[in-house]
Amino acid sequence: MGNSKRITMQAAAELVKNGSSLTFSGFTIWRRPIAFVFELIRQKKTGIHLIEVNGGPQTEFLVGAGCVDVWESCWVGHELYGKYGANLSRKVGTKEIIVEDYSHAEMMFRFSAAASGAPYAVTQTSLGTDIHNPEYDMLGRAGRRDGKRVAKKKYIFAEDPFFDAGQVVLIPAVKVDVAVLCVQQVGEEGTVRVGGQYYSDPEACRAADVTIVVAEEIVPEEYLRRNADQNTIPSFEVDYIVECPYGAHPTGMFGRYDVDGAFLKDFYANTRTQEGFDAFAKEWVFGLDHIAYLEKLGWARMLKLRANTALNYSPRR
Amino acid sequence: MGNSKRITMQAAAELVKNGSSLTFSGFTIWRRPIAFVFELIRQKKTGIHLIEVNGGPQTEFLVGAGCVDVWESCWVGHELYGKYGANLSRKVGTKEIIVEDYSHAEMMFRFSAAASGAPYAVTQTSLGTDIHNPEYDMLGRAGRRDGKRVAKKKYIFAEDPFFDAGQVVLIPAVKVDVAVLCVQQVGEEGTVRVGGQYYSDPEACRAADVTIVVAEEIVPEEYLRRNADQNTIPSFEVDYIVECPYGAHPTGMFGRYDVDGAFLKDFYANTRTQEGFDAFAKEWVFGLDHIAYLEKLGWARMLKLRANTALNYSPRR
Amino acid sequence: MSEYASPEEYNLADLLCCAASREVRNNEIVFAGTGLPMVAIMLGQKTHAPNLKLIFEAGTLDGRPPELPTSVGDARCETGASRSSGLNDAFSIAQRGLVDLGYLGGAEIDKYGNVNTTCIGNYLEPDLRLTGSGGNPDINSFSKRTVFIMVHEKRRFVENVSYITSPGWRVKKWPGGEWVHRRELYGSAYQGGPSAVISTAGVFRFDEHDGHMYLDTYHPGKTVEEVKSLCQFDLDVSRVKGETAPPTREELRIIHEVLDPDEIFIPKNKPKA
Amino acid sequence: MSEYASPEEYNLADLLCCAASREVRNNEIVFAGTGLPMVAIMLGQKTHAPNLKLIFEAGTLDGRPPELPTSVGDARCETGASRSSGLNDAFSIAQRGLVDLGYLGGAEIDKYGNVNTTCIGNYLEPDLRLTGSGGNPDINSFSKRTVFIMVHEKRRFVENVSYITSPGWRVKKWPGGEWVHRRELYGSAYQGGPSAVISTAGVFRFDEHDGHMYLDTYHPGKTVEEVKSLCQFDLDVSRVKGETAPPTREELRIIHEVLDPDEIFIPKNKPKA
Repeated sequence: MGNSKRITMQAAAELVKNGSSLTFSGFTIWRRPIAFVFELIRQKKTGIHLIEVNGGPQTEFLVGAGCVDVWESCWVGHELYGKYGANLSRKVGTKEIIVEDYSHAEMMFRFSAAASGAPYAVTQTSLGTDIHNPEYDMLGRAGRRDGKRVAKKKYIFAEDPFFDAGQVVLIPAVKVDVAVLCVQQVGEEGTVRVGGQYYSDPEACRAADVTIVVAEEIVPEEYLRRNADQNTIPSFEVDYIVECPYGAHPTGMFGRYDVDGAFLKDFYANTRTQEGFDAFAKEWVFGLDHIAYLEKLGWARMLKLRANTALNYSPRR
Repeated sequence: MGNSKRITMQAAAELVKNGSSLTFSGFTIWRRPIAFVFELIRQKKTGIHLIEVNGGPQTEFLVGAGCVDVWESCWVGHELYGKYGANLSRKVGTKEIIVEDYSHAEMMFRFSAAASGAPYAVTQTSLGTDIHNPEYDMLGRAGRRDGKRVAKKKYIFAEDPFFDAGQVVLIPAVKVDVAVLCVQQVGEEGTVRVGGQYYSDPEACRAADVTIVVAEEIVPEEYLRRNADQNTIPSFEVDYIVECPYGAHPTGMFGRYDVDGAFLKDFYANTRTQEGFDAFAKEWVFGLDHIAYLEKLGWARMLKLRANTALNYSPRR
Repeated sequence: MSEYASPEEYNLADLLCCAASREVRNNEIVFAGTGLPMVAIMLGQKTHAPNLKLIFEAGTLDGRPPELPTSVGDARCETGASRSSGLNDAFSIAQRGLVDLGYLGGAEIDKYGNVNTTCIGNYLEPDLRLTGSGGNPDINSFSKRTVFIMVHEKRRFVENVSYITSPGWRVKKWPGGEWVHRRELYGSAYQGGPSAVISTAGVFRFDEHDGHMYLDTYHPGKTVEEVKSLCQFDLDVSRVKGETAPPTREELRIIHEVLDPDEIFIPKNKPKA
Repeated sequence: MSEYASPEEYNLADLLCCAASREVRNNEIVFAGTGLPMVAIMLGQKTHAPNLKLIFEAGTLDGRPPELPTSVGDARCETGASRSSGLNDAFSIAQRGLVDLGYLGGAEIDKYGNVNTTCIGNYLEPDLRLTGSGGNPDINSFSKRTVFIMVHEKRRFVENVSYITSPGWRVKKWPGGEWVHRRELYGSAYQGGPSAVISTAGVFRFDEHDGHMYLDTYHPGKTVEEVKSLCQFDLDVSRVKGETAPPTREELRIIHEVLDPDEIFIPKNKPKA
């Protein structure tokens, strides 16, 4: 049933236009579509409006490469392999990028609202913090609040009219053009089965107008449909699928491979300057396709990251 | 780890006080905690404020027995085995019960808001219908809107201030004292694994202040924790657990037994009058415990309902 | 397409089911209520729309039940589904605007397609309390097109329904209650509205501009005048196309041999006495 | 409890970890950030609080990782968990008021317990952009008690943080920005607030009434005056109880042999040169 949604990585990256708003699957240094991000960089995208529940290496690659215009999120770094996002930090300093800060739960609830078709969400998180400081509405300051893809206001304060619960803050749903998910399995018709924590993937998928799934493997739909209650995202929410084993490297993939900490440490060290980033990108992104990238990483390195089937991770001892 | 949360059905029903607000697992004629409801009836509860995403036989039993004061929901019936809720319908006519109508999605979103700790939800469903007719705010008419357990208003109209999406309606989160779930498996520490569609169970559970889980079987926690991504509700959201095989009969249980349509038809037919209901309750509820109820149903009947393991239902042919 | 059946080979339920099934287009996402709507969609799936994606509000998404479910919460719904989840997902998908077609029923309908499933008579002193809304208004609010399947009696096709459970093309803007076009009220959530009513008398459609119902086709054996007389409101019959196409023999075979052999929703045609 | 270790047997990270682990009580629901907070909670779980329930914001609920996760998104978090899901669940659970204790870190803190992890200097022209909030404000907003683990330097314990990322006992009421007690702002969502700061110099607590931080215990080798001099604000030392209890040998064994044998977050103590 249904036509295959398979496309190539190159064709998938071409679906992201300059100026598009974009989001990703995963959490900090786990299940990020890095191979896809590398292809975006090779295609020299510009003006990307990146809207992420949280950031990570994928953010730092895109920001370092100059693809990103606006970053709306709450956190970027490489966990213990790099304590903050050095590319982003540098470009905030030079004002080459607009950063709009929300809290983590606010970002999550903004995606949940969008995934549910609601124009905004109601929350009581982060009251009293500078996240709500009206002076710090950076998209507003930049004149970008058109009320179409960017909400007219960053937030609105209200009082709960039903139970006198106190102050609430209204936060606008995100408007995302393209979501790119990196997962273990996708069926030919688009059914996604995520292994382990699904983070904010289901909401990211449905919030976006177009969803591309990059999977370790494309499997027969019939296999996934034998256990519908183990699937994460329904077929019709996925527009395109790409098979790309190790497509999340250097980030990790539950049940498949661990985070490549050494790679991230090296990347982070190189992002302290633009020259460092450029050299790193020249070595690892430009002039390589995904197979060449894997060849360069080599078997020993990748086998060491391989998850043990019984444990779902690569044991340290 | 952890003390067992096991209690008896009788002790579980005693947790529901007269005047409590109450909700259930399941959907129309599936996975309703009927054995628990029978025990509530035997304990002659009164003044129950029933808040349900949707109703079903459990509603009709409680309403028929005079336990329910207020019913907030959107639908009651027995699907094809009884076209509407005859007890409720009769008691609406005689004004023995207050019915507050929301739409199905509104009820769901009210539970989602409560489960997320938000005071209200924002939606655009059912605009222009009489569900939003201010004259039909029945709890308001009854002077029950205290702003504590019952919201000060049934709904509030607003305009979307972020994207000019048009009219929105704000609907208050539900406030539920006790949720009673009827599921296939629960662990000793409270972890719930629902088989098949989970309906609105996770939200019902977390919305309530106290959750009681009635399960076909109590299984070792360790068994459920081998596959955390197949579990539905985390341990700490469940306060008490009761083992009660066939506890959902005559409603169905995915993977275990089908709906007992003949039983429901018979029940529905008897609910056309109060005398009919009373006679039915005398025969099937009062003076029986759960084992006596199963004996009365008999093996032939129950084996016919038994779900085929490969199919998760009892095939008709 | 196989040849049309002759009148003695089918009954009204067959005709309704077939007419309803023809409303779905291939590749559409369809949100169905319990009963005849379920059979109609599954018939579409087995004839001209094999790639339709079926959503049931209890939480099964893109399911392919091999045996007819008795309701949307049925264990049978899950077989072959892409994902099984719950109501929050189903209604969120609808509000997100992903649904092409909703299939529903109703007890009363007015000329704008407002449908009542809540009560007969004054809501505050009802003559009869019915089931209540269920997901009828929600599916209808967000689908690009909605099809209603109804029993046609004059008391059901009324000037004003007792209670607007599910929104038609012209609805009430609260808190004031003034009548407005649905488009004005729903803003950017506007997707469409009722596109057809398949009754036991005929097939009705709507002028999306003024929101009025009109007769599209009358069922075999009925006349335009007869259908008109079965409506309390003044039915527009100016655009009538003719008779409703009857079931084909292949459709009847699928209904009675494949989908509903046990006559759960659709009785087999009994030869007239 | 096994005997206390002597100063040469542990380092500051050990001390922080042990002091932090003692903040948790048995049976509590604990929401932890990545790093030292994780090790501290797991140490509590293996000593006096075996029934604590651990939540990680990436979506694992009541997990029992046998090998230390490097972050909350790690595959290791899921082992033995009651449920694995996602961020919406984790933050909804927090906002629902189910969390007893949150464990967090920070770059700067003021006397009210307001914490900054966003930037150093003027937000509009920052000297240094940091990671951003992550879940710090969210976990802190809704936990009954919050424990912060911090490096103690005078530039970090400041009169006013550069940016209030995470709310302390007195916060700013927007849009005006006037300082109010947290209780006034959070209304019925108010659950509590920062209950302890475990720094590399001492353990600090808060007067919930006026919201001021005070010194509870100073770490072995420090003096009250030394700790006071490490704060830009005027630290209340009137309630100091004495020295922080050092790690026990059993706690050190658990940290270095069971929880973090690979020194991912806590280096082993090197004999002083």
